[in-house]
Amino acid sequence: MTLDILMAALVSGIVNGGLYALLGIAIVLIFSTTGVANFAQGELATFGAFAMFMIVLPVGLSLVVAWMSTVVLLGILGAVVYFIVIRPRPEADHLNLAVRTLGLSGLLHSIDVLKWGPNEPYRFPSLFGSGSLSFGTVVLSHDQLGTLAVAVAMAVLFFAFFNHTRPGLAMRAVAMNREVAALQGVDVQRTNVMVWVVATAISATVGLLVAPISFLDTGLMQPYLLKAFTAAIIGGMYSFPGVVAGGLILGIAEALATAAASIHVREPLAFAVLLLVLLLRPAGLFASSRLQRRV
Amino acid sequence: MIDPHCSKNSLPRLRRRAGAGALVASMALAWAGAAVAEDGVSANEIHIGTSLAVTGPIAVCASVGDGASAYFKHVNDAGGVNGRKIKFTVLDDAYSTQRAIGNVRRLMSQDKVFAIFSGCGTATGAAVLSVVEKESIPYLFPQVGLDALVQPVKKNVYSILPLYGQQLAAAIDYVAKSQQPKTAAISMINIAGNEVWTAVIKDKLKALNIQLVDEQLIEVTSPEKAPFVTQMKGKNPDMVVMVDSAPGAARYVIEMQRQGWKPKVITGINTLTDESFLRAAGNAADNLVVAPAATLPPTDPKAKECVDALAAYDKALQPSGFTMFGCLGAKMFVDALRRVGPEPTRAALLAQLDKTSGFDSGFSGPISFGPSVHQGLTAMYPIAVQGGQFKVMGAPVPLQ
Amino acid sequence: MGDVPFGSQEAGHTSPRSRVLLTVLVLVLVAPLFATGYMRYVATLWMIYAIAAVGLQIPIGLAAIYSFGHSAFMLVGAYAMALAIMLGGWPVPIAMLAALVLAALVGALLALPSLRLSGFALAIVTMGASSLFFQSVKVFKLTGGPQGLFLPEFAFVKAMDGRAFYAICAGLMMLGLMVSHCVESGRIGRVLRASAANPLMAQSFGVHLMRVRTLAFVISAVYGSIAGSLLGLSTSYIAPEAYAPDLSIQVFAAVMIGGMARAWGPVLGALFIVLIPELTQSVQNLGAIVYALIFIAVSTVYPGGLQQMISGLRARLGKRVP
Amino acid sequence: MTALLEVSEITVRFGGVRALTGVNMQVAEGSVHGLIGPNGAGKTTLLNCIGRVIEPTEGRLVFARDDLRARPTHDLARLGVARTFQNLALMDDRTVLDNVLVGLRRAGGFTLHDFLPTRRRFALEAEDRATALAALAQVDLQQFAHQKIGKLPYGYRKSIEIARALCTRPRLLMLDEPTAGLNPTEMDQLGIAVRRMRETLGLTVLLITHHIEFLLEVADRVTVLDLGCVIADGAPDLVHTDARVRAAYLGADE
Repeated sequence: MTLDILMAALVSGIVNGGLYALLGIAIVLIFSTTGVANFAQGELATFGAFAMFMIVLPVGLSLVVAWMSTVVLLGILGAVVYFIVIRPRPEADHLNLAVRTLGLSGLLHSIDVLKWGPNEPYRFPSLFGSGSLSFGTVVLSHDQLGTLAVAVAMAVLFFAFFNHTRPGLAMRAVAMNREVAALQGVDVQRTNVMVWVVATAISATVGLLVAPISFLDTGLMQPYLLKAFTAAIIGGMYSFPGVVAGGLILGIAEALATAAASIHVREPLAFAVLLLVLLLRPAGLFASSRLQRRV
Repeated sequence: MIDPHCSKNSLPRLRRRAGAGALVASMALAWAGAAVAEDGVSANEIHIGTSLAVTGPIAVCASVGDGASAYFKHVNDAGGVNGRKIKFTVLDDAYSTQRAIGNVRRLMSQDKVFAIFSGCGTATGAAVLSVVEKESIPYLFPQVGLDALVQPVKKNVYSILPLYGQQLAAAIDYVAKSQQPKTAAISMINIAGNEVWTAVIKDKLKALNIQLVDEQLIEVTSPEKAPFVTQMKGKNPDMVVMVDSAPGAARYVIEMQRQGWKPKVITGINTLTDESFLRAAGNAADNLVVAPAATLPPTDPKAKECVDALAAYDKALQPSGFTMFGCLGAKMFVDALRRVGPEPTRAALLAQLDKTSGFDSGFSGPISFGPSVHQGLTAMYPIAVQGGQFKVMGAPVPLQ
Repeated sequence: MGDVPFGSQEAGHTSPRSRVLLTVLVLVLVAPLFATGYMRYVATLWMIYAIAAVGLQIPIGLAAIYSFGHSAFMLVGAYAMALAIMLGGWPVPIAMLAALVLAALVGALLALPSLRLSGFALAIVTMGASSLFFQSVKVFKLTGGPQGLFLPEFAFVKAMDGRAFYAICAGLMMLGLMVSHCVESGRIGRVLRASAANPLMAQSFGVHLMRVRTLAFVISAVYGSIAGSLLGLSTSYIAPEAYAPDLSIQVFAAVMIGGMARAWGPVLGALFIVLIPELTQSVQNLGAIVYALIFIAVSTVYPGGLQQMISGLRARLGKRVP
Repeated sequence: MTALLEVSEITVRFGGVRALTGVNMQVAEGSVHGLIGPNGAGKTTLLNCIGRVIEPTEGRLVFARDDLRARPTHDLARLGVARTFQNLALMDDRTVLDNVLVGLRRAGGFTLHDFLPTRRRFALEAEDRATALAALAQVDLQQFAHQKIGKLPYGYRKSIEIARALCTRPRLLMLDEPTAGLNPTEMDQLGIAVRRMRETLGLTVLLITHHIEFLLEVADRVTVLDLGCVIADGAPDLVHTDARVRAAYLGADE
């Protein structure tokens, strides 16, 4: 294995890991505040990419504007999903809520398939152009660099929002303890809506980032969803630094294993990483003892 | 039940209440009935059907069904075959083998179709094969790259599509002559048959004195091609032999473009000559891909018959290699049925198919069957990608 | 007492109400004998999925162990049986038993992470394990690689236009339902429920956590293996894709849609996931959307699943009719 | 009287915090032994050590000449140690009877009778049920056997935990704050029940309580903890006589 193959693998691992992490952030956000393991997170992202390509772009907006408006639109969709699918029957347990999102995932997927063809690949416009930069023998495409930049920016934006704004504070309070938050005057309902808006907007971003690298097709996010969940679990399901670390570890490990051995060791390796982390730290990498509750 | 055909069975069902004796009686009745008139044939209709992945992971190739439906409508509008219209029922299996088997059982036992016509996808194709193999019902012309369909020959199973091994051997021969590659690499998808195809490619390369420098096996579920391309770039072969689905191959080609490297030529199987490959790969495949096609591309003037039929059937459908293939199968079927004459039976249909010699559809190579050969297409078009379009390089090249 | 759960009644000592239920069940089970071959095949699939779902209900419903690895057991059931038949020339029942033993071992193995993990972490780990099984059978020549295995034809599967095989599947389903009822109403159920509610409390009352969690996995593995074997026999072609991790999700959905509070909930759920796609396929492309919509509606309106819906309907009818 | 339970030099550290320091305690067979102390004194920690829920850092636990620290948690019920929980550990969605049945043990592992509706199974189940109802009768709650637990008042639920513990036929019964949240009448009834259990079942009882009157009424002996150390040990009335006990209580009195 030569150095440039290693470097290329590393870069693609970091980019993929960043995407796992970003989708994982959305998963952790929803899980820690509303207790829903959202299996529709991936299909929401795919739907977002289709929405931009098929509905928003043809309106005649510029790519950047279309990007922004898709993220906003998907945020609104997140609120709709919350009101229709998640809020009814609040006595339901989290297993039932997870099943509802399984149904939602199936629904979004079949809508995509009906409207835009099953696994029909579309070339998706990239925000970053098709060029590449060379650093010695290492070639980094604009796509990779741009994707990474947007993922990092999105994550930083989210952390700033989560840690330094009033709605973010409310989310943290609800995540810590819903009852106590309600007693302290946090509007839990409104916070939940906000959580779904933010998380869905984040996953739309992931969809828009993945689509140009891969192709836009109805199976766009399927490989990413399980990885994002794995990253979230490596991070402890409640921890944002944890999910980011989990995503990056997973992405880099996969890429290096692929480069060093073969792509066939990739899936087993992701599983082995998960198992290893969980056996050493059952509550996840970054879980404090307070958070060692049943997930 | 939702299915109108259920009503047919209401009479026997009443009898069965009388007990086991009546049950046996009614079953005997059903058998006796089968002997009188062939299943699926009525005075003004011939009913055939299939199970296709209309939804699910490989639903792309379900447009084979659209192409066939369109051609049947075209024939029906012109009066049908020997006075009978063709009714073609497509059931969705979402690429689940259990549902495919259920669908085929339904077609046979409830809808009582005359033949299982068309199909798509290796796993479901194998599943359907496992059912029909033991029956007398014809199973005709699926778009399935499964050698077991016709090797060994099964009396009621016919395939038009040349085996991928045959395609690869012919394609490599053709490309070797025109491009003179010195080195080659294999990019193979991990589906049933990959070992056989790899062996065929290796034999061919050896015979042509082309050095094999890289060999890759790619998981169906893995959309990411970057590491493969990086690896191949390091080996820098003149020619890449690519066996992959149309979107999978397109991804590979685009990744090559992204990494700024390409071989002299890429060849492979007929997935590279489907419109969905072209749509996805765009200019990345220009002057790079030369591959075999079962039919002419829909843009060719001679493909007009099928393209027009498709437009008349449903304007929203896009013509592609798959619709053309469906159309080809339908045309072959109609031709055999015409030859059978006014009293179609399954046995007569199979007998007529065996007599097919050099059938010329006008948009494919000649098709021939015989008692010991149930794989029909004997030649394929060499097709190259130029300027974002498929270009037919010449007359169909005979397969070995 | 308005609504006695299955769990607090003894099998055999039936109340009039559960006798009615039993009669309905027997009628429903006998009906497919008189249907078309196709409907009988669908009913056979229903029985097979019901066996799998009834088995999955034990770890999920009783022990709160989120096992998403059920497809691994079904895969072992199908493949091990097929190999025992094809390579060893074993008779089908013996081959099924051998597969079952192997699956039970696999179940014990998959139970290991459950001592340290719970909730969705365990779900993802078990799902990863089932994915490994799926990937492995595609690699090895012995298991037919990506093509899978073609079983020889068995007379009993096709005998009497599938009636015999349906009867076998229905019989095994009833047996499975009876055993699961005994498990959940007896001390295994008590122990599993206690370990789910509060592991420390359960241990203080003599529950060996590792042992009972392993037991829950092994029981579900036995059900999964039988279902997998039957599925293989019914299709006579064992495709790796048919035992992909998606299958775990499907069986899980059957358990949840049916509802876990009653033993027969998963049976209803299995009917749902088998029948609704068949019924909706007449609308072709829209079928998947209709299925998903019904799925969401049921799971949102009835968090306790279809059995909650039926219990609710019965309660309402009971009020109206004195 | 011999000591049924001997606690010697038990020390528990959580990280840098010492929860218990060199605790010694002897619980005599057939006695009712009180364990008291201000909040945070380490009473429940000690109970959890004996119940093998917390692993002590140092020290020995001997129960009926058996080294408890060599035993896993799930062996305790078999040895004859049963307990209730400070914060209730019940299954709220199940009936009272179902909850009490959790305490039942049968010798040997699971058999075929646990999987099939055999005659023997019905016999065993009926036997279990009778045992559980008898245990409920000890706390006078048999009439609620078929009610869901979630709907019952707190005091009843505490008693149901006692009934569940009784099902294990223990030699040592540990009650963690059985009096918390009880009204005076209920407390009287509990006192009667505890004494009756000692008389009729020959139980040894170790209980934590904050109610001095209750303690004086039922206990034979008392151990007082403060800040993880034993500060007094003796007859119950030492709570009035011992200066250190009074200081500890006055310092942190409610």
